[in-house]
Amino acid sequence: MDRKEGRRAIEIYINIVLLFFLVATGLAAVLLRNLLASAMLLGIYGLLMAALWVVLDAVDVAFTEAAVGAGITTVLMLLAIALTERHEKRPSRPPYLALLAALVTGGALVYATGGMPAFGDAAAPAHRHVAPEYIARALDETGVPNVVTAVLASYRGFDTLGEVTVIFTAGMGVLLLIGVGARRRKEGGGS
Amino acid sequence: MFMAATAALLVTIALALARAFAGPSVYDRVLAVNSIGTKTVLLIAALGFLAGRPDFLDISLLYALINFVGTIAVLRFIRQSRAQEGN
Amino acid sequence: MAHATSLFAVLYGVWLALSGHYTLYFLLVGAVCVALVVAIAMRMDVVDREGHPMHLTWRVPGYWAWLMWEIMTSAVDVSRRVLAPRLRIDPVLERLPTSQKTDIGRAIYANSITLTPGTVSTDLRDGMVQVHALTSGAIERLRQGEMDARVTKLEGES
Amino acid sequence: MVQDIVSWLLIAGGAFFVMVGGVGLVRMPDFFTRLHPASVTDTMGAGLLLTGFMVQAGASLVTVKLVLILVFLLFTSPTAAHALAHAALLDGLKPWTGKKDGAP
Repeated sequence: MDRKEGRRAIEIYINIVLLFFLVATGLAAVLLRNLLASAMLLGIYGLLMAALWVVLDAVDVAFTEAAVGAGITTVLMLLAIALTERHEKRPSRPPYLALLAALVTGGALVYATGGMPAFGDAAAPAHRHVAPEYIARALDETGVPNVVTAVLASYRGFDTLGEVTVIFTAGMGVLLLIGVGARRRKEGGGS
Repeated sequence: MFMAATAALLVTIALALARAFAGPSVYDRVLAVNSIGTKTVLLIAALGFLAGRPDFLDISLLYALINFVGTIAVLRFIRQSRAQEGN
Repeated sequence: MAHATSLFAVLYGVWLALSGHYTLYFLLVGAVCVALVVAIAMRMDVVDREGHPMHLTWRVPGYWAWLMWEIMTSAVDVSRRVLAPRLRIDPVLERLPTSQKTDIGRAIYANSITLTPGTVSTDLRDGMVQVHALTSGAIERLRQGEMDARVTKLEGES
Repeated sequence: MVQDIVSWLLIAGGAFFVMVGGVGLVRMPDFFTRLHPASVTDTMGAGLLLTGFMVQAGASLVTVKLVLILVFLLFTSPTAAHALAHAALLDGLKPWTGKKDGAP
Protein backbone atom coordinates (compact mmCIF):
# COMPACT_ATOMS: atom_id res chain seq x y z
CA MET A 1 0.00 0.00 0.00
CA ASP A 2 2.68 2.43 1.11
CA ARG A 3 4.88 1.39 -1.76
CA LYS A 4 2.09 2.02 -4.23
CA GLU A 5 1.51 5.51 -2.85
CA GLY A 6 5.23 6.20 -3.21
CA ARG A 7 5.15 5.10 -6.82
CA ARG A 8 2.26 7.45 -7.57
CA ALA A 9 4.23 10.34 -6.08
CA ILE A 10 7.26 9.43 -8.18
CA GLU A 11 5.15 9.24 -11.31
CA ILE A 12 3.82 12.72 -10.62
CA TYR A 13 7.37 14.06 -10.40
CA ILE A 14 8.31 12.34 -13.66
CA ASN A 15 5.20 13.83 -15.25
CA ILE A 16 6.11 17.30 -14.09
CA VAL A 17 9.65 17.01 -15.41
CA LEU A 18 8.47 15.67 -18.76
CA LEU A 19 5.82 18.39 -19.07
CA PHE A 20 8.46 21.01 -18.30
CA PHE A 21 10.66 19.58 -21.07
CA LEU A 22 7.66 19.61 -23.43
CA VAL A 23 6.91 23.28 -22.76
CA ALA A 24 10.56 24.23 -23.20
CA THR A 25 10.82 22.27 -26.45
CA GLY A 26 7.60 23.77 -27.77
CA LEU A 27 8.69 27.32 -26.96
CA ALA A 28 12.08 26.80 -28.54
CA ALA A 29 10.49 25.33 -31.67
CA VAL A 30 8.29 28.42 -32.00
CA LEU A 31 11.04 30.93 -31.25
CA LEU A 32 13.71 29.52 -33.56
CA ARG A 33 13.68 31.02 -37.05
CA ASN A 34 15.59 28.11 -38.54
CA LEU A 35 12.83 25.79 -39.74
CA LEU A 36 15.10 22.77 -39.94
CA ALA A 37 15.93 23.21 -36.26
CA SER A 38 12.25 23.60 -35.45
CA ALA A 39 11.48 20.35 -37.26
CA MET A 40 14.16 18.59 -35.21
CA LEU A 41 12.71 20.00 -32.02
CA LEU A 42 9.25 18.78 -32.95
CA GLY A 43 10.76 15.33 -33.37
CA ILE A 44 12.05 15.60 -29.81
CA TYR A 45 8.59 16.81 -28.77
CA GLY A 46 7.10 13.60 -30.19
CA LEU A 47 9.62 11.47 -28.32
CA LEU A 48 8.95 13.21 -25.01
CA MET A 49 5.21 13.04 -25.58
CA ALA A 50 5.40 9.29 -26.11
CA ALA A 51 7.39 8.92 -22.89
CA LEU A 52 4.65 10.88 -21.14
CA TRP A 53 1.97 8.56 -22.56
CA VAL A 54 3.91 5.63 -21.15
CA VAL A 55 3.93 7.22 -17.69
CA LEU A 56 0.17 7.75 -18.03
CA ASP A 57 -0.22 4.02 -18.84
CA ALA A 58 -1.52 4.74 -22.36
CA VAL A 59 0.84 2.28 -24.02
CA ASP A 60 -1.06 2.02 -27.28
CA VAL A 61 -1.18 5.79 -27.69
CA ALA A 62 2.55 5.86 -27.01
CA PHE A 63 3.02 3.41 -29.87
CA THR A 64 1.14 5.67 -32.26
CA GLU A 65 2.92 8.75 -31.01
CA ALA A 66 6.28 7.05 -31.52
CA ALA A 67 5.51 6.05 -35.08
CA VAL A 68 3.56 9.13 -36.18
CA GLY A 69 4.72 11.98 -33.93
CA ALA A 70 8.41 11.23 -33.85
CA GLY A 71 8.76 9.35 -37.12
CA ILE A 72 6.47 10.21 -39.99
CA THR A 73 5.70 13.80 -39.00
CA THR A 74 9.38 14.73 -38.89
CA VAL A 75 9.97 13.28 -42.33
CA LEU A 76 6.89 15.06 -43.74
CA MET A 77 8.03 18.37 -42.22
CA LEU A 78 11.46 17.95 -43.74
CA LEU A 79 9.93 17.24 -47.13
CA ALA A 80 7.75 20.33 -46.79
CA ILE A 81 10.80 22.43 -45.91
CA ALA A 82 12.66 20.98 -48.88
CA LEU A 83 9.86 22.19 -51.15
CA THR A 84 9.67 25.66 -49.62
CA GLU A 85 12.07 27.70 -47.52
CA ARG A 86 14.63 26.97 -44.85
CA HIS A 87 14.10 30.12 -42.83
CA GLU A 88 10.93 31.55 -41.44
CA LYS A 89 10.13 35.05 -42.71
CA ARG A 90 9.48 37.74 -40.14
CA PRO A 91 5.78 38.63 -40.10
CA SER A 92 5.05 42.05 -41.57
CA ARG A 93 2.94 43.06 -38.58
CA PRO A 94 2.58 41.64 -35.07
CA PRO A 95 0.12 38.71 -35.18
CA TYR A 96 -2.21 40.01 -32.47
CA LEU A 97 -5.29 38.31 -33.90
CA ALA A 98 -3.56 34.91 -33.92
CA LEU A 99 -2.34 35.50 -30.38
CA LEU A 100 -5.86 36.35 -29.25
CA ALA A 101 -7.31 33.25 -30.92
CA ALA A 102 -4.65 31.05 -29.33
CA LEU A 103 -5.19 32.55 -25.88
CA VAL A 104 -9.00 32.21 -26.06
CA THR A 105 -8.82 28.60 -27.29
CA GLY A 106 -6.16 27.70 -24.73
CA GLY A 107 -8.10 29.38 -21.95
CA ALA A 108 -11.29 27.56 -22.91
CA LEU A 109 -9.48 24.22 -22.94
CA VAL A 110 -7.87 24.83 -19.55
CA TYR A 111 -11.27 25.88 -18.18
CA ALA A 112 -12.85 22.72 -19.62
CA THR A 113 -10.38 20.45 -17.79
CA GLY A 114 -12.21 21.46 -14.60
CA GLY A 115 -15.24 19.50 -15.80
CA MET A 116 -13.33 16.32 -16.59
CA PRO A 117 -13.44 13.27 -14.30
CA ALA A 118 -10.33 12.64 -12.22
CA PHE A 119 -7.46 10.79 -13.90
CA GLY A 120 -8.00 7.04 -13.66
CA ASP A 121 -11.51 7.42 -12.21
CA ALA A 122 -13.26 4.10 -12.79
CA ALA A 123 -16.67 5.77 -12.41
CA ALA A 124 -16.10 8.20 -15.31
CA PRO A 125 -18.83 8.03 -17.99
CA ALA A 126 -16.37 6.89 -20.64
CA HIS A 127 -15.51 3.82 -18.57
CA ARG A 128 -19.07 2.75 -17.80
CA HIS A 129 -20.61 2.35 -21.24
CA VAL A 130 -19.28 -0.50 -23.37
CA ALA A 131 -15.72 -0.61 -22.03
CA PRO A 132 -16.40 -3.15 -19.24
CA GLU A 133 -18.13 -5.42 -21.76
CA TYR A 134 -15.16 -5.25 -24.11
CA ILE A 135 -12.69 -5.96 -21.33
CA ALA A 136 -14.72 -8.90 -20.10
CA ARG A 137 -15.49 -10.53 -23.43
CA ALA A 138 -12.83 -9.44 -25.95
CA LEU A 139 -10.58 -12.45 -25.55
CA ASP A 140 -13.41 -14.98 -25.82
CA GLU A 141 -15.22 -13.29 -28.67
CA THR A 142 -12.32 -12.24 -30.88
CA GLY A 143 -9.34 -14.31 -29.75
CA VAL A 144 -7.15 -11.19 -29.70
CA PRO A 145 -5.06 -10.87 -26.52
CA ASN A 146 -4.77 -7.06 -26.67
CA VAL A 147 -8.10 -5.36 -25.82
CA VAL A 148 -7.29 -2.17 -27.71
CA THR A 149 -6.46 -4.15 -30.82
CA ALA A 150 -9.63 -6.21 -30.37
CA VAL A 151 -11.76 -3.05 -30.24
CA LEU A 152 -10.04 -1.40 -33.20
CA ALA A 153 -9.76 -4.39 -35.50
CA SER A 154 -12.85 -6.38 -34.55
CA TYR A 155 -15.61 -4.48 -32.76
CA ARG A 156 -14.95 -1.36 -34.83
CA GLY A 157 -13.56 -3.18 -37.83
CA PHE A 158 -15.48 -1.25 -40.48
CA ASP A 159 -14.70 2.04 -38.78
CA THR A 160 -11.01 1.18 -38.87
CA LEU A 161 -11.26 0.11 -42.50
CA GLY A 162 -12.64 3.55 -43.30
CA GLU A 163 -9.88 5.27 -41.37
CA VAL A 164 -7.21 3.24 -43.07
CA THR A 165 -8.70 4.12 -46.45
CA VAL A 166 -8.61 7.82 -45.56
CA ILE A 167 -5.00 7.62 -44.40
CA PHE A 168 -3.99 5.63 -47.46
CA THR A 169 -5.57 8.22 -49.74
CA ALA A 170 -3.91 11.04 -47.83
CA GLY A 171 -0.55 9.28 -48.11
CA MET A 172 -0.99 8.86 -51.85
CA GLY A 173 -1.90 12.52 -52.15
CA VAL A 174 1.21 13.61 -50.22
CA LEU A 175 3.43 11.38 -52.33
CA LEU A 176 1.94 12.76 -55.54
CA LEU A 177 2.35 16.36 -54.37
CA ILE A 178 5.94 15.82 -53.35
CA GLY A 179 6.72 14.03 -56.58
CA VAL A 180 5.30 16.90 -58.62
CA GLY A 181 7.13 19.47 -56.50
CA ALA A 182 10.47 17.72 -56.84
CA ARG A 183 10.13 17.58 -60.61
CA ARG A 184 9.12 21.21 -60.91
CA ARG A 185 11.88 22.39 -58.58
CA LYS A 186 14.31 23.20 -61.36
CA GLU A 187 14.30 26.98 -61.41
CA GLY A 188 15.83 27.15 -57.91
CA GLY A 189 14.74 29.68 -55.34
CA GLY A 190 16.39 28.35 -52.15
CA SER A 191 17.45 30.89 -49.56
CA MET B 1 17.09 1.56 -8.09
CA PHE B 2 15.05 2.11 -11.25
CA MET B 3 14.40 5.53 -9.82
CA ALA B 4 18.11 6.32 -10.00
CA ALA B 5 18.22 5.22 -13.62
CA THR B 6 15.13 7.29 -14.44
CA ALA B 7 16.56 10.37 -12.76
CA ALA B 8 19.87 10.00 -14.59
CA LEU B 9 18.05 9.61 -17.91
CA LEU B 10 15.89 12.68 -17.27
CA VAL B 11 18.97 14.76 -16.40
CA THR B 12 20.69 13.59 -19.57
CA ILE B 13 17.62 14.41 -21.66
CA ALA B 14 17.72 17.91 -20.16
CA LEU B 15 21.38 18.27 -21.11
CA ALA B 16 20.73 17.02 -24.64
CA LEU B 17 17.78 19.42 -24.90
CA ALA B 18 20.15 22.25 -24.03
CA ARG B 19 22.37 21.12 -26.89
CA ALA B 20 19.39 20.94 -29.24
CA PHE B 21 18.37 24.51 -28.33
CA ALA B 22 21.88 25.90 -28.63
CA GLY B 23 22.84 24.19 -31.89
CA PRO B 24 24.82 25.76 -33.45
CA SER B 25 24.91 23.55 -36.56
CA VAL B 26 22.10 21.35 -37.87
CA TYR B 27 24.26 18.32 -37.15
CA ASP B 28 24.49 19.20 -33.46
CA ARG B 29 20.72 19.21 -33.39
CA VAL B 30 20.41 15.90 -35.23
CA LEU B 31 22.93 14.44 -32.77
CA ALA B 32 20.85 15.77 -29.89
CA VAL B 33 17.65 14.30 -31.33
CA ASN B 34 19.33 10.94 -31.89
CA SER B 35 20.73 11.06 -28.38
CA ILE B 36 17.38 11.92 -26.83
CA GLY B 37 15.88 9.09 -28.85
CA THR B 38 18.30 6.59 -27.33
CA LYS B 39 17.59 7.97 -23.89
CA THR B 40 13.84 7.73 -24.45
CA VAL B 41 14.26 4.07 -25.36
CA LEU B 42 16.06 3.51 -22.07
CA LEU B 43 13.66 5.75 -20.17
CA ILE B 44 10.62 3.79 -21.33
CA ALA B 45 12.33 0.53 -20.38
CA ALA B 46 13.16 1.95 -16.93
CA LEU B 47 9.60 3.28 -16.51
CA GLY B 48 8.25 -0.15 -17.40
CA PHE B 49 10.23 -1.69 -14.57
CA LEU B 50 9.36 1.18 -12.24
CA ALA B 51 5.66 0.57 -12.86
CA GLY B 52 6.13 -3.18 -12.60
CA ARG B 53 4.93 -3.65 -16.19
CA PRO B 54 7.85 -4.66 -18.38
CA ASP B 55 5.45 -5.08 -21.35
CA PHE B 56 6.42 -1.51 -22.14
CA LEU B 57 9.55 -2.92 -23.71
CA ASP B 58 7.75 -3.35 -27.02
CA ILE B 59 7.59 0.43 -27.35
CA SER B 60 11.27 0.72 -26.52
CA LEU B 61 11.99 -1.75 -29.26
CA LEU B 62 9.87 0.14 -31.78
CA TYR B 63 11.61 3.35 -30.78
CA ALA B 64 15.09 1.97 -31.18
CA LEU B 65 14.19 1.27 -34.81
CA ILE B 66 12.29 4.48 -35.55
CA ASN B 67 15.08 6.56 -34.07
CA PHE B 68 17.58 5.02 -36.45
CA VAL B 69 15.38 5.28 -39.53
CA GLY B 70 14.55 8.88 -38.58
CA THR B 71 18.20 9.89 -38.24
CA ILE B 72 19.13 8.37 -41.58
CA ALA B 73 16.12 10.00 -43.27
CA VAL B 74 17.05 13.42 -41.87
CA LEU B 75 20.64 13.09 -43.02
CA ARG B 76 19.61 12.00 -46.49
CA PHE B 77 17.30 14.96 -46.70
CA ILE B 78 19.97 17.44 -45.57
CA ARG B 79 22.42 16.05 -48.10
CA GLN B 80 19.89 16.19 -50.90
CA SER B 81 18.81 19.75 -50.16
CA ARG B 82 22.42 20.90 -49.86
CA ALA B 83 23.18 19.36 -53.23
CA GLN B 84 20.21 21.24 -54.71
CA GLU B 85 21.40 24.52 -53.26
CA GLY B 86 24.84 23.89 -54.72
CA ASN B 87 23.82 23.94 -58.38
CA MET C 1 18.40 -20.69 -50.49
CA ALA C 2 20.47 -21.32 -47.38
CA HIS C 3 20.44 -17.59 -46.73
CA ALA C 4 16.67 -17.43 -47.12
CA THR C 5 16.22 -20.33 -44.68
CA SER C 6 18.49 -18.74 -42.12
CA LEU C 7 16.79 -15.36 -42.53
CA PHE C 8 13.44 -17.09 -41.98
CA ALA C 9 14.78 -18.71 -38.81
CA VAL C 10 16.13 -15.43 -37.44
CA LEU C 11 12.95 -13.48 -38.20
CA TYR C 12 10.71 -16.19 -36.78
CA GLY C 13 12.87 -16.24 -33.67
CA VAL C 14 12.29 -12.50 -33.28
CA TRP C 15 8.55 -13.00 -33.81
CA LEU C 16 8.42 -15.68 -31.12
CA ALA C 17 10.40 -13.49 -28.73
CA LEU C 18 8.07 -10.53 -29.25
CA SER C 19 4.75 -12.35 -29.39
CA GLY C 20 4.50 -14.14 -26.07
CA HIS C 21 1.32 -15.95 -27.16
CA TYR C 22 1.95 -19.49 -28.23
CA THR C 23 -1.31 -20.87 -29.58
CA LEU C 24 -1.37 -22.77 -32.85
CA TYR C 25 -3.21 -19.94 -34.58
CA PHE C 26 -0.67 -17.26 -33.66
CA LEU C 27 2.26 -19.52 -34.50
CA LEU C 28 0.81 -20.12 -37.97
CA VAL C 29 0.03 -16.44 -38.58
CA GLY C 30 3.59 -15.63 -37.56
CA ALA C 31 5.04 -18.18 -39.94
CA VAL C 32 2.95 -16.83 -42.82
CA CYS C 33 4.00 -13.22 -42.09
CA VAL C 34 7.67 -14.10 -41.84
CA ALA C 35 7.49 -16.14 -45.05
CA LEU C 36 5.92 -13.14 -46.76
CA VAL C 37 8.72 -10.85 -45.55
CA VAL C 38 11.38 -13.30 -46.72
CA ALA C 39 9.65 -13.55 -50.11
CA ILE C 40 9.62 -9.76 -50.45
CA ALA C 41 13.26 -9.56 -49.39
CA MET C 42 14.16 -12.15 -52.03
CA ARG C 43 12.29 -10.18 -54.67
CA MET C 44 14.24 -7.11 -53.61
CA ASP C 45 17.39 -9.16 -54.05
CA VAL C 46 18.82 -8.35 -50.63
CA VAL C 47 19.06 -11.94 -49.36
CA ASP C 48 22.67 -12.75 -50.06
CA ARG C 49 26.08 -13.16 -48.48
CA GLU C 50 26.42 -9.46 -47.83
CA GLY C 51 22.95 -8.73 -46.47
CA HIS C 52 22.92 -11.77 -44.26
CA PRO C 53 26.50 -12.84 -43.53
CA MET C 54 25.88 -16.16 -41.84
CA HIS C 55 29.35 -17.43 -42.68
CA LEU C 56 30.64 -15.11 -39.96
CA THR C 57 28.35 -16.42 -37.23
CA TRP C 58 30.76 -18.77 -35.49
CA ARG C 59 33.68 -16.38 -35.28
CA VAL C 60 31.68 -13.37 -34.11
CA PRO C 61 31.29 -14.05 -30.34
CA GLY C 62 35.03 -14.10 -29.70
CA TYR C 63 35.46 -10.83 -31.55
CA TRP C 64 32.56 -9.26 -29.65
CA ALA C 65 34.11 -10.21 -26.33
CA TRP C 66 37.35 -8.50 -27.33
CA LEU C 67 35.48 -5.46 -28.69
CA MET C 68 33.46 -5.15 -25.50
CA TRP C 69 36.63 -4.94 -23.43
CA GLU C 70 37.99 -2.35 -25.84
CA ILE C 71 34.76 -0.33 -25.54
CA MET C 72 34.90 -0.43 -21.75
CA THR C 73 38.48 0.79 -21.43
CA SER C 74 38.02 3.60 -23.94
CA ALA C 75 34.65 4.59 -22.43
CA VAL C 76 36.35 5.02 -19.06
CA ASP C 77 39.08 7.07 -20.73
CA VAL C 78 36.62 9.35 -22.53
CA SER C 79 34.52 9.74 -19.36
CA ARG C 80 37.59 10.82 -17.43
CA ARG C 81 38.35 13.45 -20.04
CA VAL C 82 34.73 14.67 -20.08
CA LEU C 83 34.63 15.09 -16.31
CA ALA C 84 38.13 16.55 -15.85
CA PRO C 85 38.02 20.20 -14.77
CA ARG C 86 40.21 21.13 -17.75
CA LEU C 87 39.38 19.65 -21.13
CA ARG C 88 42.45 17.64 -22.10
CA ILE C 89 41.63 16.75 -25.69
CA ASP C 90 43.49 17.13 -28.97
CA PRO C 91 41.11 15.99 -31.70
CA VAL C 92 42.61 14.73 -34.95
CA LEU C 93 41.22 13.68 -38.31
CA GLU C 94 43.28 11.11 -40.13
CA ARG C 95 43.17 8.46 -42.85
CA LEU C 96 44.25 4.95 -41.95
CA PRO C 97 44.77 1.92 -44.20
CA THR C 98 42.53 -1.13 -43.88
CA SER C 99 43.62 -4.69 -44.57
CA GLN C 100 40.20 -6.30 -45.15
CA LYS C 101 39.46 -7.83 -48.51
CA THR C 102 35.66 -7.57 -48.61
CA ASP C 103 33.24 -4.69 -48.22
CA ILE C 104 31.58 -6.34 -45.29
CA GLY C 105 34.91 -6.74 -43.53
CA ARG C 106 35.67 -3.05 -44.00
CA ALA C 107 32.18 -2.15 -42.79
CA ILE C 108 32.70 -4.22 -39.63
CA TYR C 109 36.03 -2.48 -39.06
CA ALA C 110 34.57 1.00 -39.55
CA ASN C 111 31.60 0.23 -37.30
CA SER C 112 33.90 -1.16 -34.62
CA ILE C 113 35.90 2.05 -34.75
CA THR C 114 32.74 4.09 -34.34
CA LEU C 115 31.37 1.86 -31.60
CA THR C 116 34.51 2.41 -29.54
CA PRO C 117 34.15 5.72 -27.71
CA GLY C 118 36.82 8.22 -28.61
CA THR C 119 37.02 7.32 -32.29
CA VAL C 120 34.47 7.80 -35.06
CA SER C 121 34.91 6.65 -38.64
CA THR C 122 33.86 9.44 -40.96
CA ASP C 123 34.59 8.08 -44.41
CA LEU C 124 35.40 4.76 -46.00
CA ARG C 125 36.67 4.45 -49.55
CA ASP C 126 39.57 3.21 -51.65
CA GLY C 127 40.56 0.83 -48.87
CA MET C 128 41.20 3.72 -46.48
CA VAL C 129 39.14 4.67 -43.47
CA GLN C 130 39.02 8.26 -42.27
CA VAL C 131 38.82 8.53 -38.50
CA HIS C 132 38.07 11.40 -36.17
CA ALA C 133 39.57 10.80 -32.74
CA LEU C 134 39.16 12.73 -29.51
CA THR C 135 42.84 12.35 -28.68
CA SER C 136 45.97 11.56 -30.65
CA GLY C 137 46.49 8.63 -28.26
CA ALA C 138 43.30 6.99 -29.51
CA ILE C 139 44.41 7.24 -33.13
CA GLU C 140 47.85 5.94 -32.19
CA ARG C 141 46.19 2.83 -30.74
CA LEU C 142 44.28 2.29 -33.98
CA ARG C 143 47.40 2.78 -36.04
CA GLN C 144 49.08 -0.06 -34.16
CA GLY C 145 46.52 -2.18 -36.00
CA GLU C 146 45.25 -4.71 -33.45
CA MET C 147 41.60 -4.04 -34.27
CA ASP C 148 42.33 -4.07 -37.99
CA ALA C 149 44.11 -7.44 -37.71
CA ARG C 150 41.32 -8.92 -35.60
CA VAL C 151 38.62 -7.89 -38.07
CA THR C 152 40.65 -9.34 -40.95
CA LYS C 153 40.93 -12.59 -39.01
CA LEU C 154 37.19 -12.51 -38.32
CA GLU C 155 36.50 -12.00 -42.00
CA GLY C 156 38.55 -15.11 -42.73
CA GLU C 157 39.65 -16.23 -46.14
CA SER C 158 36.50 -18.08 -47.18
CA MET D 1 19.82 -10.81 -2.89
CA VAL D 2 23.02 -11.23 -4.89
CA GLN D 3 20.90 -10.61 -7.96
CA ASP D 4 19.74 -7.30 -6.52
CA ILE D 5 23.25 -6.16 -5.65
CA VAL D 6 24.63 -7.06 -9.07
CA SER D 7 21.81 -5.34 -10.93
CA TRP D 8 22.07 -2.32 -8.63
CA LEU D 9 25.77 -1.98 -9.46
CA LEU D 10 25.14 -2.36 -13.19
CA ILE D 11 22.31 0.17 -13.19
CA ALA D 12 24.30 2.66 -11.11
CA GLY D 13 27.21 2.30 -13.53
CA GLY D 14 24.89 2.73 -16.49
CA ALA D 15 23.30 5.81 -14.95
CA PHE D 16 26.78 7.26 -14.41
CA PHE D 17 27.89 6.72 -18.01
CA VAL D 18 24.59 8.03 -19.38
CA MET D 19 25.08 11.26 -17.46
CA VAL D 20 28.72 11.53 -18.55
CA GLY D 21 27.50 11.40 -22.14
CA GLY D 22 25.03 14.19 -21.44
CA VAL D 23 27.68 16.36 -19.78
CA GLY D 24 30.05 15.76 -22.69
CA LEU D 25 27.33 16.67 -25.16
CA VAL D 26 27.08 20.10 -23.54
CA ARG D 27 30.73 20.62 -22.68
CA MET D 28 32.69 19.61 -25.78
CA PRO D 29 33.79 22.43 -28.06
CA ASP D 30 32.52 21.28 -31.47
CA PHE D 31 30.26 18.82 -33.25
CA PHE D 32 32.89 16.16 -33.91
CA THR D 33 34.15 16.07 -30.35
CA ARG D 34 30.55 15.85 -29.15
CA LEU D 35 30.12 12.60 -31.05
CA HIS D 36 32.50 10.82 -28.69
CA PRO D 37 30.67 11.30 -25.38
CA ALA D 38 27.42 10.50 -27.19
CA SER D 39 28.93 7.17 -28.13
CA VAL D 40 29.88 6.56 -24.46
CA THR D 41 26.18 6.84 -23.61
CA ASP D 42 25.07 4.63 -26.47
CA THR D 43 27.50 1.80 -25.71
CA MET D 44 28.42 1.79 -22.03
CA GLY D 45 25.41 3.63 -20.64
CA ALA D 46 22.80 1.67 -22.57
CA GLY D 47 24.73 -1.59 -22.22
CA LEU D 48 25.09 -1.42 -18.44
CA LEU D 49 21.54 -0.18 -17.85
CA LEU D 50 19.95 -2.85 -20.03
CA THR D 51 22.18 -5.57 -18.56
CA GLY D 52 21.12 -4.39 -15.11
CA PHE D 53 17.47 -4.66 -16.14
CA MET D 54 18.14 -8.14 -17.54
CA VAL D 55 19.61 -9.33 -14.23
CA GLN D 56 16.53 -7.95 -12.53
CA ALA D 57 14.13 -9.64 -14.96
CA GLY D 58 15.82 -13.03 -14.78
CA ALA D 59 15.30 -15.73 -17.40
CA SER D 60 12.12 -14.64 -19.17
CA LEU D 61 10.72 -13.16 -22.34
CA VAL D 62 11.48 -9.73 -20.90
CA THR D 63 15.19 -10.51 -20.96
CA VAL D 64 14.97 -11.62 -24.58
CA LYS D 65 13.38 -8.29 -25.47
CA LEU D 66 16.05 -6.39 -23.54
CA VAL D 67 18.73 -8.28 -25.46
CA LEU D 68 16.99 -7.36 -28.72
CA ILE D 69 16.89 -3.68 -27.73
CA LEU D 70 20.58 -3.76 -26.85
CA VAL D 71 21.48 -5.49 -30.11
CA PHE D 72 19.46 -2.95 -32.13
CA LEU D 73 21.14 -0.07 -30.31
CA LEU D 74 24.62 -1.53 -30.78
CA PHE D 75 24.01 -2.10 -34.48
CA THR D 76 22.29 1.17 -35.31
CA SER D 77 24.15 3.72 -33.18
CA PRO D 78 27.54 3.43 -34.92
CA THR D 79 25.81 3.57 -38.31
CA ALA D 80 23.95 6.71 -37.30
CA ALA D 81 27.11 8.28 -35.83
CA HIS D 82 29.08 7.46 -38.96
CA ALA D 83 26.36 8.88 -41.22
CA LEU D 84 26.23 12.05 -39.11
CA ALA D 85 29.97 12.61 -39.14
CA HIS D 86 30.22 11.78 -42.83
CA ALA D 87 27.41 14.19 -43.73
CA ALA D 88 28.90 16.96 -41.58
CA LEU D 89 32.32 16.56 -43.20
CA LEU D 90 30.85 16.56 -46.71
CA ASP D 91 28.97 19.70 -45.76
CA GLY D 92 32.28 21.39 -45.00
CA LEU D 93 32.08 21.52 -41.21
CA LYS D 94 35.67 21.94 -39.99
CA PRO D 95 36.77 19.88 -37.00
CA TRP D 96 38.00 21.91 -34.03
CA THR D 97 41.67 21.35 -33.28
CA GLY D 98 42.10 23.42 -30.14
CA LYS D 99 44.86 25.58 -31.56
CA LYS D 100 43.29 28.99 -30.95
CA ASP D 101 42.38 28.41 -27.29
CA GLY D 102 45.99 27.57 -26.45
CA ALA D 103 45.12 24.15 -25.09
CA PRO D 104 48.08 22.16 -23.79
